[in-house]
Amino acid sequence: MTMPVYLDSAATTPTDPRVAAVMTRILRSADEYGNPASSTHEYGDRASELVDAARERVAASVGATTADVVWTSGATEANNLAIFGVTAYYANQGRHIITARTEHKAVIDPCWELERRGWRVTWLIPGPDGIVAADQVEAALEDDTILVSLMQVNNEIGVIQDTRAIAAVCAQHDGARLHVDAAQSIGKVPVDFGASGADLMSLSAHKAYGPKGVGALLVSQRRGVRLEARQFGGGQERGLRSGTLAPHQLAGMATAFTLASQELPKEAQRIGALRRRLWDGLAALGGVLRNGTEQGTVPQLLNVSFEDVEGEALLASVSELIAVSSGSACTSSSNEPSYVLRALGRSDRLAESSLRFGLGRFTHEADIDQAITAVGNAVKRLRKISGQCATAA
Amino acid sequence: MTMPVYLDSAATTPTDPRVAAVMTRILRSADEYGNPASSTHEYGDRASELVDAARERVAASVGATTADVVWTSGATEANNLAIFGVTAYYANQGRHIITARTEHKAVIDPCWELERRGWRVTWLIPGPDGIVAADQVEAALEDDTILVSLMQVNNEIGVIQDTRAIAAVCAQHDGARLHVDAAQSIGKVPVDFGASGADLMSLSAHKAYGPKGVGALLVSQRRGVRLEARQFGGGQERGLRSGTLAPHQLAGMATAFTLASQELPKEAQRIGALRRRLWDGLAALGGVLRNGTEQGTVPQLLNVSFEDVEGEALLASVSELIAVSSGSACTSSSNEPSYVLRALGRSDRLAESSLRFGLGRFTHEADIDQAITAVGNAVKRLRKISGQCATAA
Amino acid sequence: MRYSRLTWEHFSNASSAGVLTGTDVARAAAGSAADGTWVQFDIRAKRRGFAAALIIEARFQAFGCPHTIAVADWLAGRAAGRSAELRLPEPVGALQQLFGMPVEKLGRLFVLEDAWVGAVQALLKKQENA
Amino acid sequence: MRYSRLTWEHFSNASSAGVLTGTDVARAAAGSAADGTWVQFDIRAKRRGFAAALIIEARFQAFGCPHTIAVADWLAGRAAGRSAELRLPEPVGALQQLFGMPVEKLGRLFVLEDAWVGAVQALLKKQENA
Ligand SMILES: Cc1ncc(COP(=O)(O)O)c(C=O)c1O
Ligand SMILES: Cc1ncc(COP(=O)(O)O)c(C=O)c1O
Repeated sequence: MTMPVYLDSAATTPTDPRVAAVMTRILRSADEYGNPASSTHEYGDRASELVDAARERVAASVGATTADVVWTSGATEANNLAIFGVTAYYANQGRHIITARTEHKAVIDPCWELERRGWRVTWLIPGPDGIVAADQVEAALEDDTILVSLMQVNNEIGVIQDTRAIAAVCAQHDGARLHVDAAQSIGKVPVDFGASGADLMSLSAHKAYGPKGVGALLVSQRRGVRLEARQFGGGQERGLRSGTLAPHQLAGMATAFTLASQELPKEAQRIGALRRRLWDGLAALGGVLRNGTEQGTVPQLLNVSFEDVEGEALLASVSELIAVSSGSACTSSSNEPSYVLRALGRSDRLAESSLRFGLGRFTHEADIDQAITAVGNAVKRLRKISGQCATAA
Repeated sequence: MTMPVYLDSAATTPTDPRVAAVMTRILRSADEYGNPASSTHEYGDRASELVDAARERVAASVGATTADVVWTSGATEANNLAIFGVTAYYANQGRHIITARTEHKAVIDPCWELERRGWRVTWLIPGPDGIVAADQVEAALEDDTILVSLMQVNNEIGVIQDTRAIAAVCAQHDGARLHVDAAQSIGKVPVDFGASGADLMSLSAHKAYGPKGVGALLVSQRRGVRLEARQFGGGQERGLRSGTLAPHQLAGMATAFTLASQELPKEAQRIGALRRRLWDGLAALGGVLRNGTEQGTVPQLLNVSFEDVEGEALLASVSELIAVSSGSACTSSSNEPSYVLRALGRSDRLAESSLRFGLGRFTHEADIDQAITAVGNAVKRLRKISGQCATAA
Repeated sequence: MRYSRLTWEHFSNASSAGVLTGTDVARAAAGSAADGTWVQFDIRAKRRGFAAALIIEARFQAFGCPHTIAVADWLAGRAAGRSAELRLPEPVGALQQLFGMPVEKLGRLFVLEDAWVGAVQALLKKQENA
Repeated sequence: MRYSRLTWEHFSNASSAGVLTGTDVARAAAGSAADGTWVQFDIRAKRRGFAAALIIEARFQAFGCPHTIAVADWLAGRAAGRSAELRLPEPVGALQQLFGMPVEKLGRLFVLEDAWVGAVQALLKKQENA
């Protein structure tokens, strides 16, 4: 069977061959396989050097210092560590946090859990463009707000939040720390943790052509952010996150992040052109609505709702030719309509009849044309099967 | 520089080339790089099949069912999930747990944290052979004991606990669940989770020639064990542990575990002979004490205290020829004498003057001979430097 | 989501999709697109003396998931030559099994049933009045 | 743990390890093996008129970490030709720097100092009594 064209880069990306090469080298190495915590011999030292080098490269690629980096198993863990770690540490200063309805599940679910434990959570609803305005955050801040958690790039529609403006608002409020989920940012928007004014930032390797199962939480040392550890043991990561570190994974992440920041400007252009081509092709079908604007979103994502087409039938019709998602990958195994699109004001029906196209480093013009053809044929056929009446009914 | 002979297999093991090959194949694959949670396309399906296959192989190799397996980032996370997850779930049934002073930090530290939060912890002290007797557990059980956490194979001296006898004692006590840290067991002792009577079991790949950064917690479905999740998000692992799964890591772990259980009988013999050779060579030096008995320990570990030799000087003297550890890898970066050896009744001085030799799949006779020579020379030289007086003083 | 071969064949071909025209055609629909499932059947039949009507051809239109479209196509495609009865040719449970539909989707089969039975009803009424 | 080149050289060669014998040898030790650090110095010197004694040779024995052994070896090896003074040739802080010792190990230098100063003291006493 020929595989469909991969257009789901927001769910995950293939490991870049240059990343895989670095990882393979370490996995096969005769002298770098030590435990980075083994300080009594050369194998441990070399493993630990790999970890240090990865820390430096990741820090450099996102404008952080090496001391800011706490390695994790991915952005899910990073988000959980940020949210539970900060709220536990500052619990005596307040029990109110602010987030948005359009966050990733890995932020929403920890916040729900905090609500269950008696915390107050303000759930901001972004405007129809997906933007959470700094004003909204300002209005939501209360005396006992200790954490604001907002993502930089949304994983469903690609909208870019003005996290600096939000950081400026938080800075006016004594004690409201800002956590930014930047899992979808790397390689798509420039990331400068130091300049961003954020206190904490979550990263994941596999959204940026790195390996799955590794990420980091940046914890600003300069801003003096503290948090309670959640995983105890060997005392790795200055006690903030115990557990044996995996040099092959960290080196893979570092290589991926370095490549991503190097290639960002060129890729933004190239992929931007591909996205315009895709949108033009789809818009020609009529009855299509774009979720997210051209300007305010990352070029890698295009989210479109199709009128008069049932969502599952649409997805099934295109699935042999293109691999796309109808929601966040993490939620697409459930059949609920996307809560993000609903939060943006789309009806359940339209939310369900949406496709998320994730373009990436390995997407080329022919792939886009295949997508346009596949979706065009499917939409026309399904509209024919449903006739006029569907709309009327 | 030639690398020293690696004799620290209890800290970590090199990735077996067969494991690395499987991982490399997946990392370079053109169609298996999807997110296992992406249910809308073939890439996701294939990734998810890799996860399922790994789950089956890991389960089969440790006598568990696939439904028992909860993937984690390693045994540290598995231990934390077991201890915090179970105590949170059953908190209303009791706030007492039992563990031992000779556990790994990844059990001790979570238990300390629970003590800090007001739980009562009974810290059992094993006999001089390192064994925690089932009687001791029985005597420590209280009405409100909800968890007993004891390791199977100790990471410093290799002593094997009779976890079945302990499980039998727990079974008499309504509500005391048994968690077994089996991070050091794989490939060293047969592991049969189903038959063991344990409720939960922690596993790690990198102690068994698999990759670092991946492991699992087994949660017995048959025994109806419940626990609260600690990491929230996409709802992976039936909600018990959210976060994108890493097929290359899981497949690596599965391959490693399959190989380990296949090769166990043959390896136990081969490595047992190497360990006898090593012990005979070292014993000939005089003034050496074995920590752990020949019979009750895994053949992969030999822990020896050297009289009249300062520990750091000994380690430094041998470090160019052999890579060994003077304590658990996770704690060897601190210079405290091993708490395990102290718990077994060794003086601080002797605990500090101990070396842990970790033998493994890639250890051969010549390596053992090099170790005997290196240690012999070092001990003799250091004893000469310290003269007679050291002993007298 | 993976589909059974039968589902996939009927969904991807949907050769009985469409409408029938003429005064002898009976039509009924059920469900609504807003609720996610809408199905319409057109049936043409000939009278067989005093016995039940004999279906000559049937067509469907549907807004719905692949299972809905597949079952509608299957029903319409197999209708010719059967007598028009006020029930589905197979009970809902059997259809669910046949197409390997997840239980959560059972409701969609009831929409299909309503549309089908409605169309037969309309047909019989039409023939009564004729 | 990584050691500086100076530390490593003196630790691995330890060419001044050993004891001296004879009635003109002064000896003192400090610390204890049980506490982790024990050092002993043997010093032989010749009298220089009324001036301070001039060290001819020195040896050490030590139970201790590589830094301890290295510093002891350095002190003993450089002693010949120096006048016997009741202090280390370099202050403790300077030695710590010179050998790149972690601060936690400062205590070991005090043991070394005690042993060294004790040996010189014994030497001077011996010469007084002679
Ligand atoms: C915005 C966002 N946050 C967090 C995550 C979770 O990250 P990970 O897959 O590394 O656990 C994802 C991806 O699934 C994401 O898109
Ligand atoms: C007995 C034991 N438990 C737990 C761990 C921690 O496992 P991991 O390295 O997978 O975090 C180790 C190893 O460091 C161990 O030896």
